[in-house]
Order: sequence, then structure tokens, then C-alpha cells
Amino acid sequence: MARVVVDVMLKSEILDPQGEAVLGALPRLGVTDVASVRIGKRVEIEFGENAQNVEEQSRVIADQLLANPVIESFTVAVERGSNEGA
Amino acid sequence: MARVVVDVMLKSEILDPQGEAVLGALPRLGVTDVASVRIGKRVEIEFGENAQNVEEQSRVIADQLLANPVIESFTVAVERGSNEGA
Amino acid sequence: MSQYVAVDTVGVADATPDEKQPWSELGLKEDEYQRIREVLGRRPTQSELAMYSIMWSEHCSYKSSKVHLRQFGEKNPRTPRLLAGIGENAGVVAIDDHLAVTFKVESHNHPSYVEPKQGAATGVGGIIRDIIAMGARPIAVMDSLRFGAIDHPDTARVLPGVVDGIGHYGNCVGLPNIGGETYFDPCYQGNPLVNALSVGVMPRSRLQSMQASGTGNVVILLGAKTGRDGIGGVSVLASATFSESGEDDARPSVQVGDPFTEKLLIEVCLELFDAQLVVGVQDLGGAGLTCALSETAAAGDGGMHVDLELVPLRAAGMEPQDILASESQERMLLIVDPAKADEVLARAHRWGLLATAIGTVTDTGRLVVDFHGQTVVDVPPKSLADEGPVYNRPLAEPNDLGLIAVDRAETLPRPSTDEEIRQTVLDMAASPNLCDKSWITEQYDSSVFGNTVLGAPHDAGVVRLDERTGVGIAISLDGNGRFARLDPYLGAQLALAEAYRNVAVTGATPIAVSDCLNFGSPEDPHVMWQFERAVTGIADGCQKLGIPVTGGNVSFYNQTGREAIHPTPVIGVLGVLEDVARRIPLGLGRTGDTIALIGTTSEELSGSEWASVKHGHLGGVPPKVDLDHEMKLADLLSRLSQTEQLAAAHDLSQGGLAQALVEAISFSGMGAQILLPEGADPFTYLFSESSGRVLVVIPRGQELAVRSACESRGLPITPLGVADANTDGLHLRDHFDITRDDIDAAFKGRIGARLGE
Amino acid sequence: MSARVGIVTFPGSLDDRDAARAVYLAGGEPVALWHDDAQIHGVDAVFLPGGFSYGDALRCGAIARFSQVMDTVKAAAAQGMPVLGVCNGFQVLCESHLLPGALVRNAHLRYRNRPARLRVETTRTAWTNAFAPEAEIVLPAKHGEGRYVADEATLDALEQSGRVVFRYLDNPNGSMRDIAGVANEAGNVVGLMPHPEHAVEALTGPSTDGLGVVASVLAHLSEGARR
Ligand SMILES: Nc1ncnc2c1ncn2[C@@H]1O[C@H](COP(=O)(O)OP(=O)(O)O)[C@@H](O)[C@H]1O
Ligand SMILES: [Mg+2]
Repeated sequence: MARVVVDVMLKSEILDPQGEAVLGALPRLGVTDVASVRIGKRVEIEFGENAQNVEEQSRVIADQLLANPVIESFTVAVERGSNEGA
Repeated sequence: MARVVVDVMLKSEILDPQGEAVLGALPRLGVTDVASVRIGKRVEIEFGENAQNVEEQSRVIADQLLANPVIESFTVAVERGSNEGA
Repeated sequence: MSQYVAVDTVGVADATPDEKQPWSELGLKEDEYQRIREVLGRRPTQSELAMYSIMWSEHCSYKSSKVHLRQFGEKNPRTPRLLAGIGENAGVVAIDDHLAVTFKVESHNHPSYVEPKQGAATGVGGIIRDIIAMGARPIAVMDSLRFGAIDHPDTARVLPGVVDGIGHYGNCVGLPNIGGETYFDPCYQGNPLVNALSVGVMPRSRLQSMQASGTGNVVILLGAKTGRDGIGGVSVLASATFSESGEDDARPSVQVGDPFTEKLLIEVCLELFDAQLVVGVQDLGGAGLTCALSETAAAGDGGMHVDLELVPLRAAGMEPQDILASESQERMLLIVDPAKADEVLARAHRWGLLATAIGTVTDTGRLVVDFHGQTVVDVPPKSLADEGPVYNRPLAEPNDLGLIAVDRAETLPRPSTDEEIRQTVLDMAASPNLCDKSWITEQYDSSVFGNTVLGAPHDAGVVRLDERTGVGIAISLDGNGRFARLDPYLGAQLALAEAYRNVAVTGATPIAVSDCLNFGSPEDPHVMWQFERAVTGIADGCQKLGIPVTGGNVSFYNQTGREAIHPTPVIGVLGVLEDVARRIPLGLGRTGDTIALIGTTSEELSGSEWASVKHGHLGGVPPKVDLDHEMKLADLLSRLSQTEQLAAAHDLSQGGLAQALVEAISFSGMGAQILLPEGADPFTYLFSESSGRVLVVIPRGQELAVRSACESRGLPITPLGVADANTDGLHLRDHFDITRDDIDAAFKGRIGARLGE
Repeated sequence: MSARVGIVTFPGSLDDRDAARAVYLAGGEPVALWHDDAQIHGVDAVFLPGGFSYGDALRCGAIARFSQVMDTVKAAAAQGMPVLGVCNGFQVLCESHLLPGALVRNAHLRYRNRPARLRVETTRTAWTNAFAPEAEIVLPAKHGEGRYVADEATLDALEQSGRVVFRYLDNPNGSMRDIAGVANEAGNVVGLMPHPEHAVEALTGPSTDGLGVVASVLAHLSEGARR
């Protein structure tokens, strides 16, 4: 079974208030050395036994559905041990 | 500058309604071979120049702030090229 | 339990009578376990043991409360309005010839402490399914919340999570939140209370039953897949006391709700009911399939056969007992004529909802569950659902009650100068229990459906039921743990009186009651005594008021170590308005309108907000309750709403007259010129919490009519002053002024600020 | 014959009944449309109501975009049919690229329900022509993801072409340039976050200003019919 991880992050020019909020809370944990925090999504896709073109399909999914190109960018990684193309 | 990525995912026994909804939508993109989709958070933490114990600090942040231990688990990865411990 | 490798079937159980079983870990007592063996004539299988432990838990069997709750049935006034009462998923009352309403309050206290957001969210989800199960469309929710001290760090974890959960779930299912209450008291520190109410409306003809009747009928599971959510939750989570040290041990996997699926469940179920495709229906609540199967089978006329492997699963490797105990959310059980089963499945599919036939109704009188062809359960369903243990637990009046009663707040030092009293008004308005709750209520959708006539911060929520006739309902949810701690009988009646009055203040006629009884451990005779007193207080009170208790919920074991919460009966009262356009709102009317007080102010400060805020004091005897007076008051207000002779009204409760004025001024943006009656002691008049009082605003020209309406009912009315848009805030003649800015600065923005937001 | 306004129900739509009431009260004929049906049954305009379509998984409106009905709505919009998206409907329109920009998490990170004061910035759309120029109106705003964002070039283009339709007077969510609603180039497709359908009766809403939105499209349609 192939497993693909798609990471979706807000583009750097888009304000990420959630990341800012985490950043603002860090001093309370005694952490003071952090310059920035950005929060995005991690999507784990598990393909079926006989899936073909796993990476290509994942790119379609990411591009059409998982990320909104107006505000987000994504990366696709097929996990090692996956039967990519098998 | 050290960069750490914390991935936070719902524990496997916990329902992931977002993942389910995305799974249900895939056939409309023509993708039919996917067995499961799980959606979590990807958090990118950028530490300052002189930050110490980057990994340890990130674990504290993840454990106390980013993940809810009741329903989520996390992994911490210090990105290569980072000056961990420097 | 790892010693069981293969599935534990009835055959295996027969063959291995001496197998050691973990009944105690599952929360069963030894004699309860022995009774199970007697019922079955053998040891239970693992699945059966799981089912009995769940169904015989406090949460499902009401084993400690049953003997007392009987009073509701015995004392309930007979009313033709009551279409379904206690024992159903929720009580149903007739509104007019066509419409009926169902409503119920339920607690989700422990789960909300463990995982505030999901715990509270699934609490809302659960109560909504009770409403659907009666055949109604849910149309609103309310929430009654109690937390520890507002400044305690754990409150900053629990409160935002709970509010987020309630808001998120309600907003996503599309139900307006029309009110509730929020209180802070250190006694709830380790045991916050999250009580949720839902109300639904239906044509009277759509009332559903939970009976699995008709041999050959199909049993269909509708909704979400079944996962490992909250396995053991009912017996361990909902009923176990958190030990002070290790609440971690009691943490089972929590349930995560999916309001989207719930929304589909609502639409599909209503469509099925309207098309008359369903014989019986039951929601899957805290006890999952176990409860739904045994209750529908027990309520029906025969038995039931289920093939458990047909249940759609979310997790691999689930054993039969896991499937039976799972608390996965957003599921319903339907009993359907086989000729209609295909249509049921098709309609569910159209909405994208899973529906699976998992069994049939039989005439064997047994509930039989097979798993891949092997019988894992074979029991008489009534033994699970109806014949659980019943305890008459020992009662004992708490030893400290006498001492507390003489420690009266009326003897505490009071502010004496005008400036001190003025400052007290502001300090009280800024205190956590009295301050503005917008930080919470703004996280809720209050207007979806377009039928919300009054929402927060009104005394009661008002919802229109029918756009053509204008008929509607009002609901209020109230409790006062401090009064109940001082005297649980009176405390319960005070909560009842307050909820009743809050409904009446909108002009509605109260017609029915639902309650949620939050108490400590029933194994503590003092707690059990408090419980018995509170139940008796409610039952007597409802008998007197002539409105029935239609249902409710008991939550025991709200204690940390030996420290129980204040006994906290929360009462929901439902009222009817013939025409919601005539509802009486909060506010101050128009310039020149008369502000008056109906009711009598006595020196009653024990258990008051003032005693708590200024002295951290709890002692003495709570205010008197006069239910005759409350009935007259309700009759008056309903009358004056029909004749449109009141511009506004507001119930006096915590914080007394001072707080009622603060709220009316802040809400309306108007000012008030007030002159206290001759000889009244300003402090007492402003801060006493005497029951049965309402602030009314009378439009110009109606003063005499209102006065005579009061007098003809023997209700004292005292003019206090006038509303005036040109007065800045509160002008208390001969004493002090408080500008509107000062009022708002004290009253508003407190919750967020004190939570560090 | 009154104009027929189609109201789409997606799984998770919540304000469909309310939208129908608004259309009815303004004098139109509401027609129910179903997400999984490519037919739009001869309606004259389409209203995408608020709610949480498909549970708002991933991003609000992201999945609704792939529904059958949206293919037809897109084609009809290209032909000039008036289309309004409110709240979740606005999000669907942005995700479907019928409108520029995106709606993201409120800057204060919470869902918030408060009446919003808005200024009608242009009356030259199908959904605002009945308002007085620069009218100030009050509609309930209630959302967690209503912060309008787009790149600067897009924002400038919107401003210059008069396609900012509604602007917040007290920005409740951090929207760029206080934008509460935008239109496409032709002005037939409009999206806005606050809810006109919850401001149609004095009894239940903070105002009745929402009626103006539906009245506009009815006027627009009868104008078209006369022409
Ligand atoms: N948790 C909550 N959820 C919804 N509404 C709430 C909540 N807490 C308070 N409210 C609303 O805020 C207003 C003020 O609450 P409260 O002072 O307790 O009212 P009252 O004293 O009339 O019972 C009421 O309209 C109440 O319904
Ligand atoms: Mg009140």
C-alpha cells in the first residue's frame, strides 16, 4: 500500500494568525528564542493495494482540492517503502 | 537558524471527520483508489540564531501547546542544515 | 482481558463456567455479577458482561436515583398537553392542535473535563439525537455551564474549550443557541458542569416510538461508522469518581463528534419519518449499540437477532464487545418494515449517509447477537434495559447544615456610604457570575433558521414555531448551587421558580419542565440526602405550579476525592406564546416610560452573589419561595403581554435590583432615573435576592391599568422611576450617579480579559 | 410572474430555508436546488446559502466546488445569470474561482456572531441596485473563516473596477481593506460574508436591510425582462 504525505502551507505573504498566536504564547512556556511559527496542514493519503500513478494522482488531489492556490502552496512526498508505480 | 517541523496527527483510533469528508470527495476528482485520508497539522518553527536545545524546546512546545495529548500525537523533526545545539 | 484469544461465545461460556471475569474492573459489584449469572443460568460471555456492565451502570440504569425520581411520576399534575413523558428519549408536550414540542437537558460533565472541546461538542450532539428520536426537528440548543474559579489556570483550559465545542457543534448542525447560564465557583474546579438542552418541534402525528415491534422487521444502523471511541466510557468515564491523584488512569479514548454527519442524520431521519418508513427509532447515546439494541428490543414485543459483523467499522480488529460498547457518535437505530428497507437505504444514500441492515426483529423473547456466525450474546433484553439493580441508598443530613444555617450573611458588614454602595454596584457588575457573557454567546450562532425572537442576553430564549400563526415557545435554564447547598429542597425550588419566572417574563405561559440533577457520589449518604431533598423540592414545586416534569438527566459522582460539588439541580422550563410578536423584551422602553418593581423585597442576603463576591461567604438560609405568588406573577405577565401593556421586563435574580438595572441600561443604551421607596434601606433594596420579583417598564398611559392588574391579583407593585434617553446611565436620586461608560467598563469584556485573552 | 430564485442545498447547508424565506418575503419565488443534480430547473438567479457544506472539511467551500450543480451554476454565471453567495456560499464562489480571493480564518481566531455595519460600495451589481449609493446597512455577521484575502494586485484591480461591493465599517475579522463582499467583472456574481437572509424581519433580525439584496435581483431581472 502506498502512502503519500501532502504538506500544505499558507504562502508566506498571507498572515497566519494561528501561528502568531502560538508564537505569542511561547514565552509562557519559557521559550524565548523562536523567530516565527507557521501552521499548515499535513494530509496523509493511503492508497489501495493496486493503485497506479500514486504520485501523479496525489498531485492532482493536492492541486485541485487540498490546497487553494490563492493562499497556499503544497509539497507531495511518496513515503519510502511504498509500491509507487507497482 | 534552526528550523523544526512538528507534525501533529489525531491518534489513529480517533475519528477524523475532515479526512472522511475529503475521502468522500475524491471520486469526484476521478480518484477511486484511496483507502484513507487523515488530516493533521504541520507546524514549522523557526528558532533564532543562538537558540539552544532546539529539539528539546520543540518537544515542550509540541507537548504543551501544539498537540492535545488526549486525542493527538506528534513527531518532532529538526531539519537538516540546522545548527542544532550550536 | 488478554486471556481471551478466540471469541467468547455462549457455547464457550457454557463450557467454562469457572473462567475468571473482570466484572469488578467493569464497575460491577459482586452481587450484581451473581445476578447476571442467575439471569443467564451460566456465566456471561465477554460481550454479555460488557453489555450488563454498561446497562447496569449508574448512568444507564439510574440505580441510585430511580427510587426518588418516581416522585415525578406520582406528583406530576395531569395535563392533556403531555404526549410523552419520563422514560422516553425526551418529553413531548402539545402546543396546539397540530404542533408538539420536545425538549430535554443532559449533562456531559466528565467528558468535558477530560477533553473540553470534544466533550462538550458530543454532549450537544447527544441531546440533539434524543430530540430526533422523538420525531422532532431540533430547532434550538441552550447550555448551562459551571466552572471553577475564573482565575484558576485550569479554567483557562476548560472554559474556552467547552464554549468552542458547544459553539462549533451547534453552529455546524445549524441550531441557534438561544441562551443558557455560566457560573464560576471553586467547588466546580475539578468537576465542571456542562449541561446542554435541545428543543425540537413536530407535527403531533409524527411522534415516534422506540419499540422494535413486528417480527421480521429489519434493524438498520444509520450514520457514522463504529470505531473505538469511548469504549468503557459509560462504565468507567461517566460513573467513576476522579481520584485526586490519577485521573489519567480513568481516561479512556474520548469521542470526537462530527456535526456534519449529525446534520445529515437530522435531514434523513425527518425525511424517513415524514414518508412513514420507520416503525421504531432510537438514538445511539452514551451506551452505543448495547443500549439501543436492548432498549428497542425490550420496548418491543419480541426479541431481536443481530449479525454484528455487518456493522460498518472504522477501526480494524474490533472485537464484538468493542462494537457493542463503542460510543461512536452520530448513529441512530431504525426498525423498518422489510418492504420499505430498500427505500430507507436509498434515501440515506441520497444524503451520503451510511445505512446498513444489521438484524431483524424476532419473536423469541431473546436478544441474540452473532459475530461471524458465532453467538456471542443471548439474553432477555428486559434484563438489560429494565431489570437492572435498584438501590435505596442510605441518606443522612450533612452534619454541618445546622452550623451553616446560623451563619447568616445578613450579619456581614455592609457598605454604608453612598460612595461605597455605588462602588459595590460596579464591583458586582464586574464579578465573574454577573458580568456580561457576550464573550461566550458571540461564539454561538443565535439566528440560523430565522425564528429566534429573543436570544441572549434575555431572561429566556424565544423561538417562533409557525410563521403563519406566530405561535412560539420560550425556554429558560436555571440553577443555583449555592442556594441548594444551603437547603437543597428550597434551592431546587428557587431554581424552578427562577426558570418559571424567566419564561413568564417574556409573556409566555410555562407548561413543562426538564431537569438535570448534578450531584456528588450517591454512595455518600450526605449527597444522597441532598439528592432526595432536591428531587422532592422539584416534584412538590411542579405539582404546585401545575406543570409536569417531562424528563431529565442525573449526573452523579461529580466530586474530586471526598469533595463533592454543591448540589446543582438545573431546571429547564418551557412556555408557550400564542403570538411571538407580543413577547416582552429586555430593555427600558422609551423616554418617559415608568420603571416599576413587582414583588416584595425582604432582607435576604444569605447565599447571595454579594455575600460571595464581597465576603467569600456561604451560610444562612436561602430566600423564601412563594409558588402561589409566582403563578400570579406569570398570569399577570402573560396577560400584559397579550394586551401589549409592558414595554420591557426583566427578572431579578443574582445581584438583585442593582444588577437588573445594570443589565437593562447596558442592553438598551437608555438611562434610568430611580428613586427608592420611602424608608427603604438602599443597600438591602439594591442587593437582596428575594425571589418572585420582576422589573417592568410600563409605557406612558398604561400605569393605572398595570397597577390595577397587579392589585386585582394581590401583587405588590412599586414605581421606582422613569426611563430616559437623556440620562447618562443610572441616576439614583439622593444617592449617586453611574454613567453608562462606567457601567459598561465594569460589566463588559470581563470574561475574555480574565481568561487572559 | 415573479422571478424564480434557485437556492442550492449542499449537504451541510444551513441557511437554505432562511434564504427561501428572504426570497419569498421580497416577492420572489424560491426554488430548491440540489447539490447532486446538474439541473437548475429554469431558475432566473441562484442563491448559495450559508452553512458548513461537507462539514467545511479542509477549507470552507473546498468540496462543494466539485458538486454537480456547481458545474451548471458556473456555466450559467458565465452567461450572466445573477448568482449570490452568502457566508459559506461566498466561500464556495471563491473556491470555484467565480470570484477572486479567498476567505481564511478570522484574525482573532474565533467564530464570532455580531451584527455588522456595512457600506454598500456599489449599486452597479445585480444584487445591490436597489440600495441608495453608499447606503449604510446592518446585517448579522457570524463566521470563523471570513477574513477576505487576495494579493495586492488583485485588491487594487477590485478597487479600480468598482468590484468591492460591501465594506465593513468596523472590520470584525481582519479582512483586507475591510472587504465584506465582492463581485465579478460583469457584476452578476456577488459574494458577501454577512447574512442578508437573517435581516428580513424586524421580529428576528437586527434590521430588515437584507431585503434590499433580494429586491435588487428581482429588480435586475424584471429590468432584463422588459429589455
Ligand atoms: N453559556 C451560555 N450559553 C448561552 N447563553 C448564555 C450562557 N451564559 C449566559 N447566557 C445568556 O446570558 C444572559 C445572562 O445570563 P444570566 O445573567 O445567567 O441570566 P439570568 O440571571 O436571567 O438567568 C442570558 O440571556 C443567558 O441566556
Ligand atoms: Mg433571569
